Amino acid sequence: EGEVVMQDPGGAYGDALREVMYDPFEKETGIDVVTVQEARSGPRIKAQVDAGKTEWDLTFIFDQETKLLGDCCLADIDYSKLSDEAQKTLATMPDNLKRPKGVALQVIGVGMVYNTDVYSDQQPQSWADFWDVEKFPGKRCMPAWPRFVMEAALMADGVPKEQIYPIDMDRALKKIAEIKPHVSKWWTTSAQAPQLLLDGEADLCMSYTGSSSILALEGAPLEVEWNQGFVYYDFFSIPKGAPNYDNALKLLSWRLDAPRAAELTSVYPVALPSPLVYEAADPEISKYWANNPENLAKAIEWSPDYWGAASGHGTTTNEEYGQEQLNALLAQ
Amino acid sequence: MAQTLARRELRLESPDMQAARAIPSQGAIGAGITIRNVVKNYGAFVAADRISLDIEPGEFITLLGPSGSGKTTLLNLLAGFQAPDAGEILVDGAPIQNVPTHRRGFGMVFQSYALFPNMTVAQNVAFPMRMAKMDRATSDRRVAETLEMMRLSDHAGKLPSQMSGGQQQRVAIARAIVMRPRVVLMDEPLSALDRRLRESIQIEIRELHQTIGSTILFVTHDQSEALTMSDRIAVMDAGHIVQIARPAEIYRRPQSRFVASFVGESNLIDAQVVGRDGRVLTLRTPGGQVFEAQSRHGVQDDRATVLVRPERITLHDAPVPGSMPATVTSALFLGEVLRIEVVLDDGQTLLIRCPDIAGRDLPAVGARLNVGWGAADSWVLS
Amino acid sequence: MAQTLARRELRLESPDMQAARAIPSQGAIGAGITIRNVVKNYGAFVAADRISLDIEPGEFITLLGPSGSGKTTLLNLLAGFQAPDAGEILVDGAPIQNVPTHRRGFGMVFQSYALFPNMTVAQNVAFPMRMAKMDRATSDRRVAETLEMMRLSDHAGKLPSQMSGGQQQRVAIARAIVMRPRVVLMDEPLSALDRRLRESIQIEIRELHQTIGSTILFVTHDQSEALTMSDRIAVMDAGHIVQIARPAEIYRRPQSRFVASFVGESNLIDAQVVGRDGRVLTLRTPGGQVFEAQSRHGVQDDRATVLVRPERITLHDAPVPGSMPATVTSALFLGEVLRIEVVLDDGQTLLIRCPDIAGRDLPAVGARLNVGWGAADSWVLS
Amino acid sequence: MTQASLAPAAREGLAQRLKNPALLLVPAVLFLALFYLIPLIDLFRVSMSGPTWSTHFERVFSVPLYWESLLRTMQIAFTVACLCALLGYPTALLIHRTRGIVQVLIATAVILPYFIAILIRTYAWMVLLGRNGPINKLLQALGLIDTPLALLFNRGSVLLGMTAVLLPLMVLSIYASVARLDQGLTRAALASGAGPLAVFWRVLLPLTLPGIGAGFLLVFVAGLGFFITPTLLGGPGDQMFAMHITQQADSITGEGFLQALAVVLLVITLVVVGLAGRIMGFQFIWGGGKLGDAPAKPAAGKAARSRAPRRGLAMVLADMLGWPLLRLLGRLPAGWGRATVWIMGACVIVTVIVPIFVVMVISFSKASYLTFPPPDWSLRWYEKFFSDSNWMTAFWNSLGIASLSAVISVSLGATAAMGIVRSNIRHKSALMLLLVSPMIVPPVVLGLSLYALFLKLGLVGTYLGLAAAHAIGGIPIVVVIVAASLQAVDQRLEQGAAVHGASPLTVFRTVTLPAIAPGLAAAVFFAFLHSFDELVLSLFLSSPRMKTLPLMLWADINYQLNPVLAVVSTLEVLLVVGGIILARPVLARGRAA
Ligand SMILES: Nc1ncnc2c1ncn2[C@@H]1O[C@H](COP(=O)(O)OP(=O)(O)OP(=O)(O)O)[C@@H](O)[C@H]1O
Ligand SMILES: Nc1ncnc2c1ncn2[C@@H]1O[C@H](COP(=O)(O)OP(=O)(O)OP(=O)(O)O)[C@@H](O)[C@H]1O
Ligand SMILES: NCCCCNCCCN
Ligand SMILES: [Mg+2]
Ligand SMILES: [Mg+2]
Repeated sequence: EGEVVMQDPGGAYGDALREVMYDPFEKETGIDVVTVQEARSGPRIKAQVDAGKTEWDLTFIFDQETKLLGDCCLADIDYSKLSDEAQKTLATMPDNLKRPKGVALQVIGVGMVYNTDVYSDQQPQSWADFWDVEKFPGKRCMPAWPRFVMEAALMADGVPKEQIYPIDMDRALKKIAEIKPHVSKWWTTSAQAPQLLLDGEADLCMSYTGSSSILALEGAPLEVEWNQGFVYYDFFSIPKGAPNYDNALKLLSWRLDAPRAAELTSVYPVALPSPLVYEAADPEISKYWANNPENLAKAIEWSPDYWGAASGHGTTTNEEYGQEQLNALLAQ
Repeated sequence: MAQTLARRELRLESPDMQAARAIPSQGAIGAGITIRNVVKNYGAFVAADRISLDIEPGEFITLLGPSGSGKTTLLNLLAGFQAPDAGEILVDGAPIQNVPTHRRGFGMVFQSYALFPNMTVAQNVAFPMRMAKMDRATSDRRVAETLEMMRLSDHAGKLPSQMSGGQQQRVAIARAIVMRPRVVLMDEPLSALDRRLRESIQIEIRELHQTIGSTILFVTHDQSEALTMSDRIAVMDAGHIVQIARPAEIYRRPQSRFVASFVGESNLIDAQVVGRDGRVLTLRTPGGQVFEAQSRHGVQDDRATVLVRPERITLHDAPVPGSMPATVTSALFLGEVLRIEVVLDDGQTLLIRCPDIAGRDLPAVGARLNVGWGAADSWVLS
Repeated sequence: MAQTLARRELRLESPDMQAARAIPSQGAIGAGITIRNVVKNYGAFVAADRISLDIEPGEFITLLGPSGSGKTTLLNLLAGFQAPDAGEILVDGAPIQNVPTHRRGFGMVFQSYALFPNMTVAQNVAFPMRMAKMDRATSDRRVAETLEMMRLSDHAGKLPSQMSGGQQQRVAIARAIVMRPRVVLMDEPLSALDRRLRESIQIEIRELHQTIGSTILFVTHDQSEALTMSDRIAVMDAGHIVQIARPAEIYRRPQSRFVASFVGESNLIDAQVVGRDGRVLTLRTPGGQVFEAQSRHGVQDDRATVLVRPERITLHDAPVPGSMPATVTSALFLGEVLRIEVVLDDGQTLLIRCPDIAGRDLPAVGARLNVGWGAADSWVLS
Repeated sequence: MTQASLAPAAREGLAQRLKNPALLLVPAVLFLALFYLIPLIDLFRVSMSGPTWSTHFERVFSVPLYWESLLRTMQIAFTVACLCALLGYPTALLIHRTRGIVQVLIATAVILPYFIAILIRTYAWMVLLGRNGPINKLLQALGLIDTPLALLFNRGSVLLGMTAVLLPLMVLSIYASVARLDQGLTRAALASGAGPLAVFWRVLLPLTLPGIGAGFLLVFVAGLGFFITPTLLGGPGDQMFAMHITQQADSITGEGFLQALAVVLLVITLVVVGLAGRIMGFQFIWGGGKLGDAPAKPAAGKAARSRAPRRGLAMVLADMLGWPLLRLLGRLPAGWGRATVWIMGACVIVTVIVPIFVVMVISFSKASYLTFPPPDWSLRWYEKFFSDSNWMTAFWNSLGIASLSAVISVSLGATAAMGIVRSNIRHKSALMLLLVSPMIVPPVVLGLSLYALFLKLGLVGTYLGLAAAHAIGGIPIVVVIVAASLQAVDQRLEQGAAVHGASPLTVFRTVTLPAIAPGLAAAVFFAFLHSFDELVLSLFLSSPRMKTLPLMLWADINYQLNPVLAVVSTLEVLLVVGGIILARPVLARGRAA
């Protein structure tokens, strides 16, 4: 019965999706799930829609992009056509995660990850600890991005988490300058941080929790500290003119099925932001989840709105402006 | 006397050559080539300066001239490697300006051989036939024949880099003639060969020329080669053709000092004209010796330069009528001939070549001799 | 008769050469070279086969031999481009096996010129001096002198690719001699030059040799060049040196059929020995003609091969004592000489060269003549 | 040869014009016009799409960060090119001078790394240089150091990584010109009293300059666009320009500014390379008239005097500095020259081989992440590779696309090189820069523009489309290498073929081709690998149903580096080694010829 073209992260996560989600879906519905391995979709969707040749049916995009691309490129999701099971899951999710142009299917965490062999006696608990190289000697690694890093710097500098936004970039940068000599690597891809930790190039990192936790689960000497971590969501959208709109809704329904979403996490620990799913999952795994209420309580809701807003410096967004500032600092 | 010369020249065309004209050639017939006012410049330097030349189909023309006089340049223009800056070249009456090199159907021996380093000797020689899509059997047979002719049969499988200089040159000749092309351009094709090989290959080339009838343009710096092989010789100097004529004419009746001294060894004697009898002049050397000489048209000037070839001068121990006393300044043994330099009493030096005949000693330097020549032995340059 | 020959040979060493030995050279003095049992193989092919050769300091040795006989190979071994597979080479008594090419201090002219394409003519010539770190002024002066000597002054700024073949060859010579090296190896250095240029450069090389005293190893395929220029000639064949001797000796008293026929043109007559008188033999041709000939040691066999050079044979219209009747089979005009082939009545063909003396017509093919030579004109090969 | 072949005069004008070698440039130029210039125009258009046309450019120039990064990028690329030349020359000489099995081994060692995905090669360096890596461990075991040295994440490791990646490009470029050298010239130099160093400096070096120049240009330009290696191996102070561009490409709001950055990089690079070419006389790569200037080329009227070799400023400088330096070296005992070549060559070979070794070892790891030495051994990643049909399909796709792309690159690139070298058209340098410039445009930027074009043309996800896209980068490599090789071809040989009846095409096939074979082989090799290894454009232009090997690897890398990468690399290496062993008889014959 036709097909549906689905953007896919590939790798182990992609394998998990194929095994748990797509193969059963194909068997049940007769609809082929064709996957596209691609990390970033925004510019491509725009190009497809501009050319009037939309090729993809279901894509994942960043929070900010549901707004930036919404008008030009994204179709409205007809929530009424989703399956009953999906409706059930959606009902447990906050409205902000089920927007007309996108629904959040992944909750992502960024936190502190350290090598348990190095910090066996005393573990870092906060960004203040992260900055404290006396108490916690060792090499650090951090993303080469303003997002997360500036927030962490402000917290380390004593700013309460409620007052972080709007960010005082100068203050953040000053604080970042302090830790800079101790950062062995400013990373840019998600796989780098855990690798650096395993290779001994860094002992304490700001890292994605997902890719770190999978290694921790496999027995690598890593641990994730959720206190003052960041939580955000990846949204799924249907581009305008998608060739298989109805099939896309069917697949979306399939993925929103709570038991199946929970099963997925047992193979790859990226969760769907619904308590239903959390409850259905193996606690051994879900302890690493960003939406584990315990973690969520310690973490900070990261603000895509702030980072997507205009910075007041030319046409740049805060993110772009912050990136420039950070780059300049790092290059010194 | 003039009659004698004319008669002799008629005979000088060798019987073989005459035969060649008569026998209809079996393969391609040589093409006629017309070169008209051709000019070639390298920057400000004029390498070919309004050259005109008419070559009959099947003619054997030799270009003779000093190093750098434009011989290779002229061949390159004919082959189409370069386009003339002015003038035109016609083959069998049709301009070939726009015929690309590979359609001209010429054969060529390069001064630097230009063998394909990645092909064996046999493959090099087979190349033109491969290009003509000749069938394999014929090609193989022809290659074998031609290599045999060039005494290279033992080397067919070698690469050029494994061959000696002379061997490479023979491969280059084989490649140029294997197709029996209607025109063959040969740029000093025998320069790396010893006399014996050279002569035997000269004979092969001549036979090829006679049986096939190819038109041949031949560059050599060896005058005896030029004299024996050519139907006509074109003498070049500084981008010009200064004289074109049959070999004996060039040798015996050169048009200018340059030709006289370039082709063969020569004694050039400046003398005063003291008498005229048709084309025979009577001259007096500065030293007062009087002798007769032939000229083409007679001479208006009262001074003339006279050419006497060294082998035309006879040596006498005692004075004979018309002889002049001279002193030996150098004497060299050159194998079959002796080369003797003398100075006349009026200071004129003369070069003499005479055969190394047993019993005649090489004269000592300083010895006194008498030298002489006849009117038929001297030629007034115009 | 033998005495006459010896006397003549003494004289044949030209006065210049004798002078050269006497004048102490100003620059480097030529090195003595000893080649001992040198062997060089290319795979199964033996290119140099136990060659031994002693060269005196300052000697001018010419290697003469057919194409592919190993001349270039021998020079390469001397220059050190290749190591001999056996045997050794000594320079001034010291083995040079382990002296790298650039320390040998030789000059070399390559058969293929091997000019540096990225350097101008002047830079090419200056190269050896730059290598020797000679000061700029001297270097410039020498370059200018040497280019002048090679008649190349106008071309100093050109690149090799902009030069004619003969011009390139002269650059190669200039580069080889500019440093006045103690040994100069020259591989057919004059092959691309016309006679006039060739002669003037021969003279330059000879003068260089005489004033500087360099040892020169010279390869040529031009026998008259070899005969005029060399102190000694080494005749090579198939990787061997078959005879080494002074020019006149090589020409007049060759050791073998090969040398006799390779150097100069020759008539080789197989005859029966019918009488002996010391080194003078009396022989009879198959046709029954009887004549005398000289030999080196006398001959034990009762058959012998006799060499008679074509220029030693005289033509007579009427029979004279010792002459034989013959029929002309071909007659060619070669410039200064005529080349006539006759067949004796016993079937032996003879080649005759005689000067083109005015008044003597080229004989017609089929004409009957009488030919003859003396005992001093014939030489029995051992 | 008949009268008929002498074409009537009317047709001759056209025929004459059709013979102009400049026409050989047409296919490549048309191709690039469609697949490169149109996207490029789009690039310029978008870069000017801000509130005013100059908004984005103003930002580029007002933030010192970008300027500094641009300078740094040039500096790094230049240094890498110098290092490659320095190390590449002895290696190329070694390949040329050795024979038989040694030669094959060295050549293989040099080209092998090229078959390993750049990501994993870089990872191998991270392993080797790491704090717990073998080098630090060795030094500690030897007692030379107490605490591990910080070998990673600094300028040095970036230079090392980039040099190792780009070295083969240099080695093969140089080799192509060394191989054509007439050994008579070396002999002539020796016979003139030149020692090995002088032979090298005065003869070998000048005559192989086209090869070095070509290699230098390729490495420099390729280095400008690098971002994976500096991202992974560099410290915060090693940000290269392409990293900024990539960063911008991740965000949808970067549109316009992203393109402006690319335009600035492109324009400034073109200016720098153009100027450098002017001053240093780079044009000898494509026939400045220095080498191989056979009489066949009609000399332009004014050229007569300027034809004598022009010694550029750089050459004078090099002569003033380089030669005395070499002479100093020359004081060393004679054997040192050869020893230097061998030692440097050996260093290079070790440098390129050791990472491969690391990768091969990792492929047998049991761990699901990359770690060295592996905690335990297993074949699980091999099983995974072979059991997953996607991997094999991707492999065959890559092979097919790369072959097709190599065919396109080589046929268009080699003809264009002929056109450049053999024609007398003006502005050769500008044309050459145009042909080379696709290497400068960062693929992320080109990919975006091409994507829109390909969507319209229906080329997305087709073999032909991907192969064509890869050829955009393949053509410059081919043009530069082949142009340099053509410089060494003796035109008299070509004349010799033509006069004996070979049409221009046949002349090319029978004479030119064998003569430029080493260069052409290198060009084919790099064109193939460029496509085989290409990721970024493929990300944009492939389709869900047609994945290439780099895409599969990329998918894994995005979420987790796992040893399947190492397995793929190991298999590729084995494939190459096998191929070389099989091809050896053919290669040997080629060499003998
Ligand atoms: N690399 C090689 N491999 C095989 N045979 C070779 C090689 N080089 C030369 N020869 C052979 O060695 C022989 C001697 O060559 P060499 O170049 O010394 O001859 P030559 O006397 O200089 O001849 P020429 O007068 O023609 O230059 C030739 O028969 C040649 O074919
Ligand atoms: N590319 C060029 N640029 C400038 N001058 C050139 C070029 N090619 C040839 N010449 C000059 O043109 C003249 C004629 O050269 P050409 O090669 O025709 O001489 P040639 O008669 O064949 O001499 P040779 O007997 O020495 O081979 C020479 O003086 C040469 O220097
Ligand atoms: N995906 C980047 C590949 C880089 C390695 N290959 C270089 C090929 C030459 N540009
Ligand atoms: Mg010439
Ligand atoms: Mg030779």
